[in-house]
Amino acid sequence: MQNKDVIASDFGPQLMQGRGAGATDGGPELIQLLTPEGERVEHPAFSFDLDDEAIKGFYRDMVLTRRIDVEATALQRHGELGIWAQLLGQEAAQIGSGRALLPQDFVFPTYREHGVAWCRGVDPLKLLGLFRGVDQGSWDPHENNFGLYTIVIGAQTLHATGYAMGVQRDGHVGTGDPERDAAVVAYFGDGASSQGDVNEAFIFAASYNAPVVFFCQNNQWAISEPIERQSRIPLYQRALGFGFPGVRVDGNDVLATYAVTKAALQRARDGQGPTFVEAYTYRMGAHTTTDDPTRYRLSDDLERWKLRDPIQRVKVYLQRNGLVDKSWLEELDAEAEKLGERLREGCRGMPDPEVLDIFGHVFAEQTEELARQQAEFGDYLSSFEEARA
Amino acid sequence: MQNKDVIASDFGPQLMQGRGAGATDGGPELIQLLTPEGERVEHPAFSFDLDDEAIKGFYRDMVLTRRIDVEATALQRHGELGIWAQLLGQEAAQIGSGRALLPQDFVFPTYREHGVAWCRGVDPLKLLGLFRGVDQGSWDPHENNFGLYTIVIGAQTLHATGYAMGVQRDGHVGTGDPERDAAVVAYFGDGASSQGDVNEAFIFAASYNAPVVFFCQNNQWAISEPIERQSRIPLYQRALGFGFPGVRVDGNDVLATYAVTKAALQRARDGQGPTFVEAYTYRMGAHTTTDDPTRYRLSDDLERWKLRDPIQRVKVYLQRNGLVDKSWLEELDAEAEKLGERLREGCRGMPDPEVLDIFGHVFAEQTEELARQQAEFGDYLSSFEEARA
Amino acid sequence: MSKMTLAKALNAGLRKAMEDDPKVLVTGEDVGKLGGVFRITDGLQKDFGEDRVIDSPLAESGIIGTAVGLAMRGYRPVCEIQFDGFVYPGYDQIVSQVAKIHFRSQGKVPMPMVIRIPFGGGIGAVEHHSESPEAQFAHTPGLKVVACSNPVDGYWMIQQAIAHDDPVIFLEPKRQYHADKAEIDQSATPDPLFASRVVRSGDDLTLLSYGPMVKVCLASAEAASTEGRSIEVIDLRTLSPLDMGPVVESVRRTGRAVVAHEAHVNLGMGSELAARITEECFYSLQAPVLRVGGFDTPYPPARVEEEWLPDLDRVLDAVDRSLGF
Amino acid sequence: MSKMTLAKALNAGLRKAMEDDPKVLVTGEDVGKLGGVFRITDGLQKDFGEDRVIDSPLAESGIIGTAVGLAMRGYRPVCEIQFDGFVYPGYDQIVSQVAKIHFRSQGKVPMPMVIRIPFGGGIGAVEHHSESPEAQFAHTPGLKVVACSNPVDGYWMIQQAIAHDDPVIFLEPKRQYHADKAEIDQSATPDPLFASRVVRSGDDLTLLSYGPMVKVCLASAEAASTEGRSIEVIDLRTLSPLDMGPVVESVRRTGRAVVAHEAHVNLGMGSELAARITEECFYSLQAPVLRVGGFDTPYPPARVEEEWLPDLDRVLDAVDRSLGF
Ligand SMILES: Cc1ncc(C[n+]2csc(CCOP(=O)(O)OP(=O)(O)O)c2C)c(N)n1
Ligand SMILES: Cc1ncc(C[n+]2csc(CCOP(=O)(O)OP(=O)(O)O)c2C)c(N)n1
Ligand SMILES: [Mg+2]
Ligand SMILES: [Mg+2]
Repeated sequence: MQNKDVIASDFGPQLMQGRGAGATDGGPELIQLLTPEGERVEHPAFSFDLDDEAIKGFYRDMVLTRRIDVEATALQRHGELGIWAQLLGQEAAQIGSGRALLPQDFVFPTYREHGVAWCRGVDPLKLLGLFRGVDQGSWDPHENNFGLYTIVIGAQTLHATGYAMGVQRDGHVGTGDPERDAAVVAYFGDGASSQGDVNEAFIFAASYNAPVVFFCQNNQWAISEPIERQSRIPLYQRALGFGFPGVRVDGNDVLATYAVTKAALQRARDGQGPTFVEAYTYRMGAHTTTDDPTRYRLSDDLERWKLRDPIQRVKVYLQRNGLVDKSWLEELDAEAEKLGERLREGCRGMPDPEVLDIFGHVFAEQTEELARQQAEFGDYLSSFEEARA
Repeated sequence: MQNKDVIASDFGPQLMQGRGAGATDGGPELIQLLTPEGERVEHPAFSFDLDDEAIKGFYRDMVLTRRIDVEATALQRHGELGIWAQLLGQEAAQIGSGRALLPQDFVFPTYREHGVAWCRGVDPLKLLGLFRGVDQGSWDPHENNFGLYTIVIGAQTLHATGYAMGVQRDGHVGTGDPERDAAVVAYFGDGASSQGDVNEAFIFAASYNAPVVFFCQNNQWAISEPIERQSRIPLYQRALGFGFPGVRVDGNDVLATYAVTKAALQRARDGQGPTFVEAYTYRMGAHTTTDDPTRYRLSDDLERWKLRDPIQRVKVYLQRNGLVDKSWLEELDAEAEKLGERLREGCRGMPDPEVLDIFGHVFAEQTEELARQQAEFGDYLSSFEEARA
Repeated sequence: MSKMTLAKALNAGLRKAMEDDPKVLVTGEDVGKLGGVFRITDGLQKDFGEDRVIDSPLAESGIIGTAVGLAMRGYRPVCEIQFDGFVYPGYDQIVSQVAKIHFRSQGKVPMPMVIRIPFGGGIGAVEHHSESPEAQFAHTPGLKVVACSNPVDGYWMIQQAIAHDDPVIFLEPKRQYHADKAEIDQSATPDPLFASRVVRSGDDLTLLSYGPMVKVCLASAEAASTEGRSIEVIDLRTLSPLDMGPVVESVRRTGRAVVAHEAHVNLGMGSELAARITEECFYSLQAPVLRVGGFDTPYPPARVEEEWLPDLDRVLDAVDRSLGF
Repeated sequence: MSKMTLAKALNAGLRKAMEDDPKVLVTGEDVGKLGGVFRITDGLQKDFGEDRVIDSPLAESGIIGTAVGLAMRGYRPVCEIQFDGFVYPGYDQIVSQVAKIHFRSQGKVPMPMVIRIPFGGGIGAVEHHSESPEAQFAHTPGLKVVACSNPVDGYWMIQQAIAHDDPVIFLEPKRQYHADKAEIDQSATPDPLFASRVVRSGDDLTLLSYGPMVKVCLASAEAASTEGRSIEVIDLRTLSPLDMGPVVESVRRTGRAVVAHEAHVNLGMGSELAARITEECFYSLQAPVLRVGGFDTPYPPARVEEEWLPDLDRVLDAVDRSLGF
């Protein structure tokens, strides 16, 4: 029933067609600075302005981030976590964008931004709490300028836009002071692009020219639904309809993602308003540990995407250019090992919350009614203790 | 705080800038076939394919529609209506699009589509009921394929999209049978374009390639808010970001609006999917009879738009070309007079609803609980009758 | 026919409804190939095609809003909301359109639509996946609200809801989806959709619940019986309209009532039931109607949900308090 | 200082709050040049600028969602919802974000925000302009809900709500906006925000209401007094949390209670009050708590709203029924 060509007719320009979840090829508009084969290439508009040490740093970030993901996945299998949202395959999109941030920038994540959290200095152990069911995010958003994970799809894009409006009102935009000017990043997925909230966020951001970057990780899937269900043209083009620019970057290329995000963030800080960055990538894992992708997608797709692995290409680049040696890589492995251990032990050691504390978290000023419920429930619970005693 | 230029930078194409509510000029992209001076002009892509008789018909439609509007406004002033949403200035947008419809097409209006209702054969008297407060729309949507007025901004655009999905499932798209293939039109305003629902409607329509035309009357204002608050680029371009075409037509040019809408409807019927038509027009009246535009807009704007009056230009064309004579115009005035009388009398004669009937309208299968409330309230009311008796 | 879980029974019921009426459509997120995250629509797209089992873009208002249009075109859409907490983006379309269009049109435009919502907690999920939104819908005129509690009801009630000409919010106790199996006799004639049912009879107190709490209440009644207390348990099944007949009959007899649900007690179904029961059984009541339910906090992290959720002990505690009056 | 209508009092209160704290922002549709469709924000943009009085795009979810972000950045947004019926597109942001962020963050992210909603009917408006959505918000943990009924409360309560560190749904009885004027002594110390108030004392029955119905209840009490009936009237003012103290004290004394509101009776505030009063005053009650309110139909066309809305006669009818027990 669906007619996939967008007919031009007399109605304006021929629109480019989306390639769909099956395609690994981001198309001509894809911005790339490091090929899947590990070759650095030039792009007319964007260039990577850091040295090879930085690239080694990115490599380390990605390796450790993947390790966090692997450990968490394993912990879920062992029943230590209720569920885990894997980022496998999205390391470059997250590290590249995360490393482009300045301390004063603020991030509004979804539930999958483990790599960005890493860049913001959030203790990975804290990421596990929500998935273990001991809390709903225990880090202080203001400590690392990294908001709590948001599960309602798209809701955080409006929060990001509002926060950016606050940054404007604080006069932290366009002053030229690099310590002061700040940008806000809203992370969201390809599926989220269909939510009213996300589109309203585009409208508010454009209307107020807010300093926000809409960073969309198009990992081709929203659980079982391929990108074609959400958009029949490349997603970054959505922004054009709202009056601000959009670009598609190779989300598996950490250098390009860094360069493009950095430029978008600077536009925001300079007062040039919002930008849409589509990081074209692939969810190599399941949607979450409870999902079974074999029900809805072909394994060949996955195989093809494996050839575009975000970490492998950097390793090839580093090795081919003799930037890292065996011992460096071994040290990194050892570091990952230690991180893994720390996560395993830390996770198992996480105390369950106290149900009575729950009543204290609802309000800044607790109501008498809640205090009463808390007290009565306390008495009720201790009545069992007494019974046992 | 708002930076009105959309900076191109390295981020894709320079975007055209909106002109704002103050501008009468729709810009180069404006499709026009009849100038404000009453001159017919050619357009490379769209042409008016009906004869002068049809134009006389449009003129009559517009004159009578304006009369309905004027009468209703007067009836509100005399306390016969609680409120009225004036269409003054939008006659061409509504008659041009309304006359492009085929009987099997279905319309989802806002609360201001009095001219479209006229084209669909809805008795104008019935339009008054909602504004008088005797009902919430008393026509049968299935009789004229014209939905009830919808007051929650944007909600109807999703209904239209869903209805269009139903048309697809009925196999009434792309068969080539002119009696069978049907299109759906969602009317909405410039302000509505900011609602999540409207953007979700674009997404669903594009995703399923539904046979729906999104007809936006950009009358430059959403109550007191100018178009710039909703979009900083021409509104029709919104569609490009969703993967379907958009055009801007001179909404004060009944010929162009007819031609463009007709083409968009045919695209839909042919199975080529959704189209966004922005009818560039102006709300010459207040938002409603309870609004006071002097608080927020300049009278010069209105003066400038008066020169672009949608009815006047057609009159000039008809007279200059000797297509109508004095007596024809007088007959039309007489007809309008009669219509006015009918509305005045009809409105005053409208019976108030019976409060007890309300209970019967909630469900197809009334609940016992409601029947009980209805009965008890009936007894309660009659107890007063008895008291009086 | 073999025994079925609630999940399988709902799937079978949906399949039957789609076979019986070609106008029945299923729409929602991941309802197609995946068969829904709970597999309630498993296999339906394969058998009925993409036009009748529609994977929607990720937008709940869009799901409900397009269903309104489909219903106006003569279809009978069955919308799946993936989890209770995600019905809210579609809330406006539900309360201002779905609930009001029949009324607005004075009956000219019926709204036969079913909105399926897996609801309630107890599955160890993250935030927004364990909500109990029923009271908000029950408070909205124009909607009918039902909750099934077991496979047999699941099989029949979903078909009855789909065949019904008014919009029905259909609540499915997700923690029961794969819990117990039951024999379903497809030749039986089911109870009416909008009828409550006494699922255990007793004389000392009436215990009212629905959805996931019915099982808890039955266990509580069983436990109480060992202490010689005879408790009548009613599965309300319909939350709007309420079927007060059996409730009033029972409470007039027992003189005591306790209402149990997972939803927050404050303005939950229990408050309406308490108010009506007190009004209709004033002189029979030996004790005020007591309510057991979620505390007035948001649903807590999974690791404390077992303590937070009303359970057998808390139901019995309320029973004791009632009997103590 | 001269007498003021509720509309002017709210405007003055907002102005005072903005003068006292530069972090206070006003946002919503048409709140700028127009001063809102009810003129509650009249003149504020002129005096405080476009950065502090923000005309928003036409999107309620956007209004609430961006306000969440502004609050996270340290501002105290006051959102105006143009009419009660238009709060629903923003409902998801309110119940899943505004209400939960303090809880989610274990207090690390407070949500000081006021959502102003002109509510209730009686102004002859079209559909969606006369709704009473309070029960849905009161049912949602994490929100506080208050309703003012007169100019003096309007002036103080809006300031108290803005100064409060938790999100407050602030309900304004739109039919009272321009009804009565009252003297406002700005040097007075106001009652606490979350306190109910006895506005007329009596011994035979307790009449509970809030917002637009307070005036109706006072008139009813006055009428009843001519028949020698002494009725106590309580203006609840706070709907969540409820301030049960004065209510219980009163009902224990009078032995009878009637709750009146415009909202649908089914699962309205009256049901919660009935349940709690019965629980806390069981042995004092001479009659069940009776409820007077909107019928379980959508709000009807304006021409019948006067009959549909609970009025003096229907309140007195309930009073008689209660006294008849
Ligand atoms: C409003 C809402 N609806 C549904 C869900 C259930 N859900 C969780 S993740 C998801 C898919 C999201 O896809 P995408 O935005 O592409 O992000 P990804 O998971 O691929 O990173 C869905 C439907 C939700 N969390 N929120
Ligand atoms: C969801 C919602 N929010 C607010 C309103 C109040 N309102 C009625 S009309 C209107 C402005 C609509 O502007 P536009 O879409 O341009 O249509 P126009 O009135 O100009 O024809 C507003 C804000 C509403 N009806 N619905
Ligand atoms: Mg995705
Ligand atoms: Mg407009």
